[in-house]
Amino acid sequence: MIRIMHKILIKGNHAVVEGGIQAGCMAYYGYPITPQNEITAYMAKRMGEEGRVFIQSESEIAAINMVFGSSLTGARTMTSSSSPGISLKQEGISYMAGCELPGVIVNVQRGGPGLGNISGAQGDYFQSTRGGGHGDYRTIVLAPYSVQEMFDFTIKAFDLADKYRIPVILHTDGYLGQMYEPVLVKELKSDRKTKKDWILDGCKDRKPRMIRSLLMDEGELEEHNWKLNKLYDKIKMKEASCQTCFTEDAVVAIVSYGTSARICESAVNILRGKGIKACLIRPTTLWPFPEKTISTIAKKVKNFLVVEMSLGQMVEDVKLAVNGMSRVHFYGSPGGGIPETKVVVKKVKEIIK
Amino acid sequence: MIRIMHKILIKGNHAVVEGGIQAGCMAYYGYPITPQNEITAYMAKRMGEEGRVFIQSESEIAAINMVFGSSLTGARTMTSSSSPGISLKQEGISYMAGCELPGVIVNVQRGGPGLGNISGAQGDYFQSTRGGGHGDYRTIVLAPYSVQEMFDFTIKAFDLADKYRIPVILHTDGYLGQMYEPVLVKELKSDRKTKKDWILDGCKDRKPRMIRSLLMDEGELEEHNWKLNKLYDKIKMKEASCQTCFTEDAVVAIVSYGTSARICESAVNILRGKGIKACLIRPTTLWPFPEKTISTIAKKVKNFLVVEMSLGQMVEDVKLAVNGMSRVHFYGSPGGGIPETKVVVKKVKEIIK
Amino acid sequence: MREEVIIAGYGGQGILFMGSVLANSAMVEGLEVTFFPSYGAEMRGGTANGGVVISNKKIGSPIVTRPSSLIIMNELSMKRFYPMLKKKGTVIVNSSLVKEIPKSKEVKIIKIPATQFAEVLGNEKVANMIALGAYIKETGIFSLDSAIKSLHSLLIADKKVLVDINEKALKLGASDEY
Amino acid sequence: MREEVIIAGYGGQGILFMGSVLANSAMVEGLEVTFFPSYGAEMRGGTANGGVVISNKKIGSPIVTRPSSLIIMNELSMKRFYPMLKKKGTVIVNSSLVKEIPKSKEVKIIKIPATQFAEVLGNEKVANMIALGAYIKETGIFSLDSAIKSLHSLLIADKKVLVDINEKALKLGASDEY
Amino acid sequence: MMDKNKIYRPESLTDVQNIYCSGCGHGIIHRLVAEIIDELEIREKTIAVAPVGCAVFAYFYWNFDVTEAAHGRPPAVATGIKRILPDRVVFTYQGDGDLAAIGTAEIIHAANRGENITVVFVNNAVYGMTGGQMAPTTLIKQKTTTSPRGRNPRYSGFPIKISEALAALDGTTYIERVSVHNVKNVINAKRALKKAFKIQIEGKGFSMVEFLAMCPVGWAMSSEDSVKWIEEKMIPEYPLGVIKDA
Amino acid sequence: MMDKNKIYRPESLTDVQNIYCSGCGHGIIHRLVAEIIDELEIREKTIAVAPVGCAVFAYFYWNFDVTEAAHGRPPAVATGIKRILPDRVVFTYQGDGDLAAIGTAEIIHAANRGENITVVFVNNAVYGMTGGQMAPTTLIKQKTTTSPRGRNPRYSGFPIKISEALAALDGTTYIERVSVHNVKNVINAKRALKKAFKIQIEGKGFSMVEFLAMCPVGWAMSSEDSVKWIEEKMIPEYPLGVIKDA
Amino acid sequence: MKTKYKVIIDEERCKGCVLCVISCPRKILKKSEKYNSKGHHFVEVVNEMKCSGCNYCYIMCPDIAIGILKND
Amino acid sequence: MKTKYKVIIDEERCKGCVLCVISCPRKILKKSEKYNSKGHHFVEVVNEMKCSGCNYCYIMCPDIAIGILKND
Ligand SMILES: Cc1ncc(C[n+]2csc(CCOP(=O)(O)OP(=O)(O)O)c2C)c(N)n1
Ligand SMILES: Cc1ncc(C[n+]2csc(CCOP(=O)(O)OP(=O)(O)O)c2C)c(N)n1
Ligand code: SF4
Ligand code: SF4
Ligand code: SF4
Ligand code: SF4
Ligand code: SF4
Ligand code: SF4
Ligand SMILES: [Mg+2]
Ligand SMILES: [Mg+2]
Repeated sequence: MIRIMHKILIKGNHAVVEGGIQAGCMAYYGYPITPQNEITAYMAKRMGEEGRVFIQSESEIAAINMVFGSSLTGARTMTSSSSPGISLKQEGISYMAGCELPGVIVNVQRGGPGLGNISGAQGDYFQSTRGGGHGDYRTIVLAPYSVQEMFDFTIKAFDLADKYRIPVILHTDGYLGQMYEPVLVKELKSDRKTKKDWILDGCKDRKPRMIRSLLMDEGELEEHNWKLNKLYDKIKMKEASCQTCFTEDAVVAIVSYGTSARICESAVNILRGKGIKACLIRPTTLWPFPEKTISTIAKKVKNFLVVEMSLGQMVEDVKLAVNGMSRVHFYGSPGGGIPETKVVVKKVKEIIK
Repeated sequence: MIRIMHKILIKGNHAVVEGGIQAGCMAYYGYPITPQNEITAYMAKRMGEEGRVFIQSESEIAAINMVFGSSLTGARTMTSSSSPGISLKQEGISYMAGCELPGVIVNVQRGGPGLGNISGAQGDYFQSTRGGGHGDYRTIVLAPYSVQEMFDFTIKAFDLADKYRIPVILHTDGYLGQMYEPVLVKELKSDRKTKKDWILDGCKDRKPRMIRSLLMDEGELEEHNWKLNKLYDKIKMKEASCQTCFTEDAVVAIVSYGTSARICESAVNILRGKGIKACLIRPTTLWPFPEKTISTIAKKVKNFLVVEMSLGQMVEDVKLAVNGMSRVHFYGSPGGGIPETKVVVKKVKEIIK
Repeated sequence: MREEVIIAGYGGQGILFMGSVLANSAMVEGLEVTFFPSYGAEMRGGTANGGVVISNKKIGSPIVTRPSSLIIMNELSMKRFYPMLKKKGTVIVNSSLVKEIPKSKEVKIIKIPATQFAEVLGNEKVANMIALGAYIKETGIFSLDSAIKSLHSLLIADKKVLVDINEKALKLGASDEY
Repeated sequence: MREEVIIAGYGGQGILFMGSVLANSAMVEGLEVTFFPSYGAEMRGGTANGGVVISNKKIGSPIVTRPSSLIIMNELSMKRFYPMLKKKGTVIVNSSLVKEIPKSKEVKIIKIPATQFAEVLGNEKVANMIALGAYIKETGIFSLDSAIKSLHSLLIADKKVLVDINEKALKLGASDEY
Repeated sequence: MMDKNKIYRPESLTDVQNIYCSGCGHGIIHRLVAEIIDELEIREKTIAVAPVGCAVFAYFYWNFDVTEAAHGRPPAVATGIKRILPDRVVFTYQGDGDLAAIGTAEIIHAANRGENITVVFVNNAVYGMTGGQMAPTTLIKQKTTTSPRGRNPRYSGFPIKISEALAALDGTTYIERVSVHNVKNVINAKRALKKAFKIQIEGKGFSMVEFLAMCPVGWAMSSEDSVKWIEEKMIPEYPLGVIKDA
Repeated sequence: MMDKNKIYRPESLTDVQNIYCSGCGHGIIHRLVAEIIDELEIREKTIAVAPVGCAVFAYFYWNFDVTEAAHGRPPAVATGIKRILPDRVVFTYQGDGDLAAIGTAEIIHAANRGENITVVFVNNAVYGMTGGQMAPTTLIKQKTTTSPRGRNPRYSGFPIKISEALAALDGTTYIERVSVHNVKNVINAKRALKKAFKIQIEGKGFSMVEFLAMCPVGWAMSSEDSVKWIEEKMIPEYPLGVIKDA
Repeated sequence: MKTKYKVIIDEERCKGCVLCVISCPRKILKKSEKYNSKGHHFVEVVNEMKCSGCNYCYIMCPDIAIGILKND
Repeated sequence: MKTKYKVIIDEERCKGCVLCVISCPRKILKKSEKYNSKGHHFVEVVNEMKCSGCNYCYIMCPDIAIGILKND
């Protein structure tokens, strides 16, 4: 499977591209926007080198609909953008979900709302996990917290997308996109082509197919919704994942993901150094949310601190998982600010006082 | 204030238009989509008669940005669409929220995801209440359940939008939009013009102003986010509202809004007829969500049944409000189906068994 | 008291107008009423229908799934909606166009050659009001007067000229003259 | 062990390249490292800077707010970043361009006329490597060898021709020849 | 002319009856597409992109692979398909609302990129599916539900000539405007569309045929009057013929 | 020529120094706009719509009311303003990415509606703000970060002539292409833009001036070379002059 | 006597749009008084003898509800 | 001797783009060896005497960093 491995220092945005290349991404469509421009630019170079498809589309809307087109031929396909551009893709994502089309959408989040700023942020959690588009649908949402995971999770995103025929969002941010870190790049031998018996490629030797989301017959759409719901339940069962540390004896659990989880990791180490029994729960899938893990921990740990680079979004999922068993506190830094390690430490101390 | 009142039989979509006219809506921008076409068509007629602005825009995106433009001059402005079209407006709504621009956005929901169907549905609850657009922002979300409320809440939407400088979503659906019911139309005397000292209309006799959402200075956006958060907290305090009946002695609380609340109202009456102590909680604002009312009731009522025309979205808000104090059950009919009274009755019976 | 009617026919037979008059008349009499017409692509197929709920209590769902009455203007609609009818329900049927009329002791079937009558009145299009007249007579749910009032308030501007013939049609349908 | 460096100067002074070499060298030595450069509109103003964190433990935040070292290539950057420096920190300063150099007993200030030296080497642009050389010598956080290795792996394709002069500059900065 | 005692249906059409209104131009154009695909023997390598508009159900009628794009986005979807499968025949079928309003950017940029696809553009001067609203191609003074007093250019702009605008782009190879309001024009329309498909098959780039088509229901007219209206009102505004043949 | 011992600044400019790169065309065009607004004495009734692009900060530099539209949407925002305040002077300021890529539909339809606004269109053949990506107006073979081997029309299409396309629409009144790469052209550019504003003031409809402008950083060139590049490469592709004067 | 061409009409598919009627050069088609199950007055042939087999009716029909068969 | 025109240069605002330099018909402007606080080599006047007051430098300057004053 793995051909070569080598360690290089690259930007998170570049790691996403390399991950895509290794995963067998055959087409990339994107429109420039800071802080993810390196993805588009580096894709232009790499896809050209690999003889695959690259288009700088006229807009984010065109990009997601090109993804729709390539995906329905069975090709692994990706688009990337940052917050405002992701908002524009919502209709398209809803269509892909409705048509059960796989595809990878990378959101290198920046500060919002509106034009906001170009710093890293986590204000699009609701949009990613609840579906910013219309209708009852879900997308798998992966949350890397290092450049290595930017690479690894991109590959995972393609695999999950194909496995479940679902759009997958790589939910990251400007800090992770812009940061350089050492990455172990695995060159994968397999071209990771999944057999797909639903694609459109001309009806030679088979009946014509259609791919559509308009279901006007009596009860047809409702049935489709329930079918999707079953798929979503399956994914919830199988794919929810998170990383935990120090949970065994903890009295406070910090829940955080992505960039903010790095700060919390440092904070937990400091707290442990001071003899304070804190633990970290870091969801790596935001949808499905690792609610079981959290609710299990909530049976013992009576205080939770959720740390996000937002006004508080994931905190709702934590509360839903905790379901009143423990108290849930919040520390947020919206607008592109990064939480401070010492504030996290202070908050934990306050909580256990 | 009120000039004349008369009762007429009109469609929900027409009631929205009349509400807008009475509220002093000076500009309407929209793009056709079923099941809200009567709004656009009737607006073309009514705004023309009143000498106000009507444009059938080239797209939903253009429409929301035209709303942005008129709103920043201080004019009361509206757009309407249905689910896929509302997805396309998400970027624009985020910009309006970021710039603190008032405006009314009507979503006459249909089945989704994707093109879905043109029946009424409630699958856009997350999108409306969590912000389908990027960044930390909120919009007020009103949920009428009759044609009369389509009229009344449209007026209320304009008033709230101006009061808080916030976009307000009238969250309705194809059933309410297409249905005819008697409506008491109040012709309002006041032109409901709010004094606005922040608008752009040329810098005569004052300093030039700017309206923008790009806040690049160190900490500037974060500060703006906290300022917005304060506004949101104030709205949460003051504007959360819901209608309840039979709560005093209830053993089961049904929570439902809009069209599905009508079914639940019937169901509660049937249940009471059978001596079963059910009550109805009908949020009329979905954001802010009437969580206090619900959590108060949850102290006494140990079973909740949430009924939605979706796979379950508001149910999360109910769970957050109930916070583990009671059990929360769900009955949903996604994809344009309408819940059945008898099923609601049956579910309640099962629950209390 | 609760009455649920489905009215159905081709596009072009004035089904929606019939629904409006029906619902308006109920409103005029101070009853609660909802009228939910079919719309959009469903109409592209050439059919039109709608459900009217009339009650003296607040009305929940506007969707009629078990109608107490039907007003059926063409063959296809008979096939589609007859099976939904409640026991002891009433069907007003445009016998000019509907040939296959089921026989049943459980429901009351009123045949009226509405299209033919309308042609006699000089305008095929008022078959709808003739059928509505018959419905009013049959169910007595509201007075003919209220229906006529509704006609007057719904036919405005350039449609005023149509009031007379529609009124005649309503009265004809409600009369004993057939 | 944890080192946090801010490197800063004009756009065009090769600040980002300096950061890459620095971070790469740490990686080569098996240390944990992050490098977070400024980007986007911030650079439109003509400044460039970045923060490098080097540690033998996992690194949390890549954002440097209390640097242990500074490499300052121009006047403005001195004003902006000097106040952030930790007590007992180190500043490598390009004394060719930075005139106002604060005096303090609490920090160690290494002046090196990097731009002038670079001009002597024949290319103003390698001032960055001279400063980096000085930094390596001063902190000894990794070997000059690792930096040279990094140079070789980062300057590829059409940039290969630049390896020599950059290497010279690094060595010059790290030498005792000034 | 057919040999069985049945009306001849092209192989590229299913047996499903279309739901278009009586006298609608879409039915004719669907058949022309099918006939051409049969004649070019490309049915098994064709992928069509249906629009959102009255023709959204095209996949029920065509007997080859068909997908459905979001409103206005068929050119982007077709681009995504064609880039991956350059040897397949890919075409979009779009109404005037779809192509010339919400989808303006997508058609212009697919054309400007010279995507090697074919566009079947049905201009019926109105939004048919949503019930007869003004389209960008609606004629001056034409009454629609959203231009109740007739389109007034002062507030609503002018009938847009998108084919001419696309012809101005370097990326386009072949653009022609035809009509389906009478036999002569239907025959000519077929010739034009066949040429457009051939251009794609030969790898020559972006081709588009604009069809003026009847929408009796959207225009609130009889079929007879619709045919006349095309002849007397639409053609003078939208002259027929080759607009570009590069 | 000024009378104080200070360099003359138009009243319509604030004292804030712009952050544009050395030799950037935006600075010149900003000043021209300000001079014209001063001369026409409309500062107190002007409302500008800034784009997303390098000129996003225009509101810091202009001394009148300015808002900021989402990327590509200034024409829609300007429409919303002008329809409510028809007696104010409303203009958009847009880059080529903003106007000719993501905002294609908005500019075409504002133009087609004949909105009585003025558009200041800055064509620098590149996305400046985001770091030098290919724009729809990028020249063939021009290297950018997203066309690393030079724009290849086969995959990326052709330099788009959006002014010509807009001129083809009945709704447009006046469209001219100018340049700011030397004195003669700057003087001419000012004349053109002043005319465009006058057309709006006289209520004559949609006016637009396309400025060819230097982006030394996006082009990775010195100022001197940028000026030459406009003369030698851009103008042959984008001929200067009045494109429409109806 | 056998007609030269047989005009086949699919009465259930015909929507009575009369595009064939107005296109027939021999004027031998007309809208029927009868209607089909969908309420459309379908077309009928008035004088099949006169049919020239020109196929114009087929060419104009949006519903493939009319076709010509050569009798031989 | 007093020059006829005074060339005012705002050294802090000047970005050294030399658009004025290449536009000056008298060739009396040049880029300085010095740079300002932002690192730009601003322009300086070589021979103010020769200035014709044509204002070309001002017209080309994107930063209003150069201007001409008539000495009288
Ligand atoms: C985003 C979005 N906006 C609007 C609609 C509603 N809609 C469906 S079809 C249509 C227009 C159809 O007009 P046209 O493209 O001219 O096709 P026609 O029906 O006339 O053939 C519209 C606006 C939609 N489905 N999605
Ligand atoms: C929806 C959205 N997409 C993308 C961006 C990122 N973006 C900012 S400016 C810009 C392009 C600027 O290019 P241009 O319009 O040519 O202006 P210039 O900077 O060259 O003057 C882009 C793509 C954004 N802010 N919003
Ligand atoms: S509405 Fe018009 S375009 Fe649509 S099916 Fe009917 S006639 Fe055809
Ligand atoms: S990037 Fe180009 S357009 Fe932007 S400020 Fe710099 S030179 Fe000007
Ligand atoms: S084949 Fe020709 S002559 Fe015969 S019925 Fe058809 S159109 Fe008329
Ligand atoms: S053209 Fe076809 S559908 Fe129309 S009337 Fe003739 S046979 Fe019937
Ligand atoms: S005014 Fe003319 S001559 Fe004098 S410095 Fe400026 S450009 Fe040169
Ligand atoms: S044009 Fe202006 S900024 Fe450029 S060098 Fe001359 S004075 Fe300086
Ligand atoms: Mg159309
Ligand atoms: Mg540009």
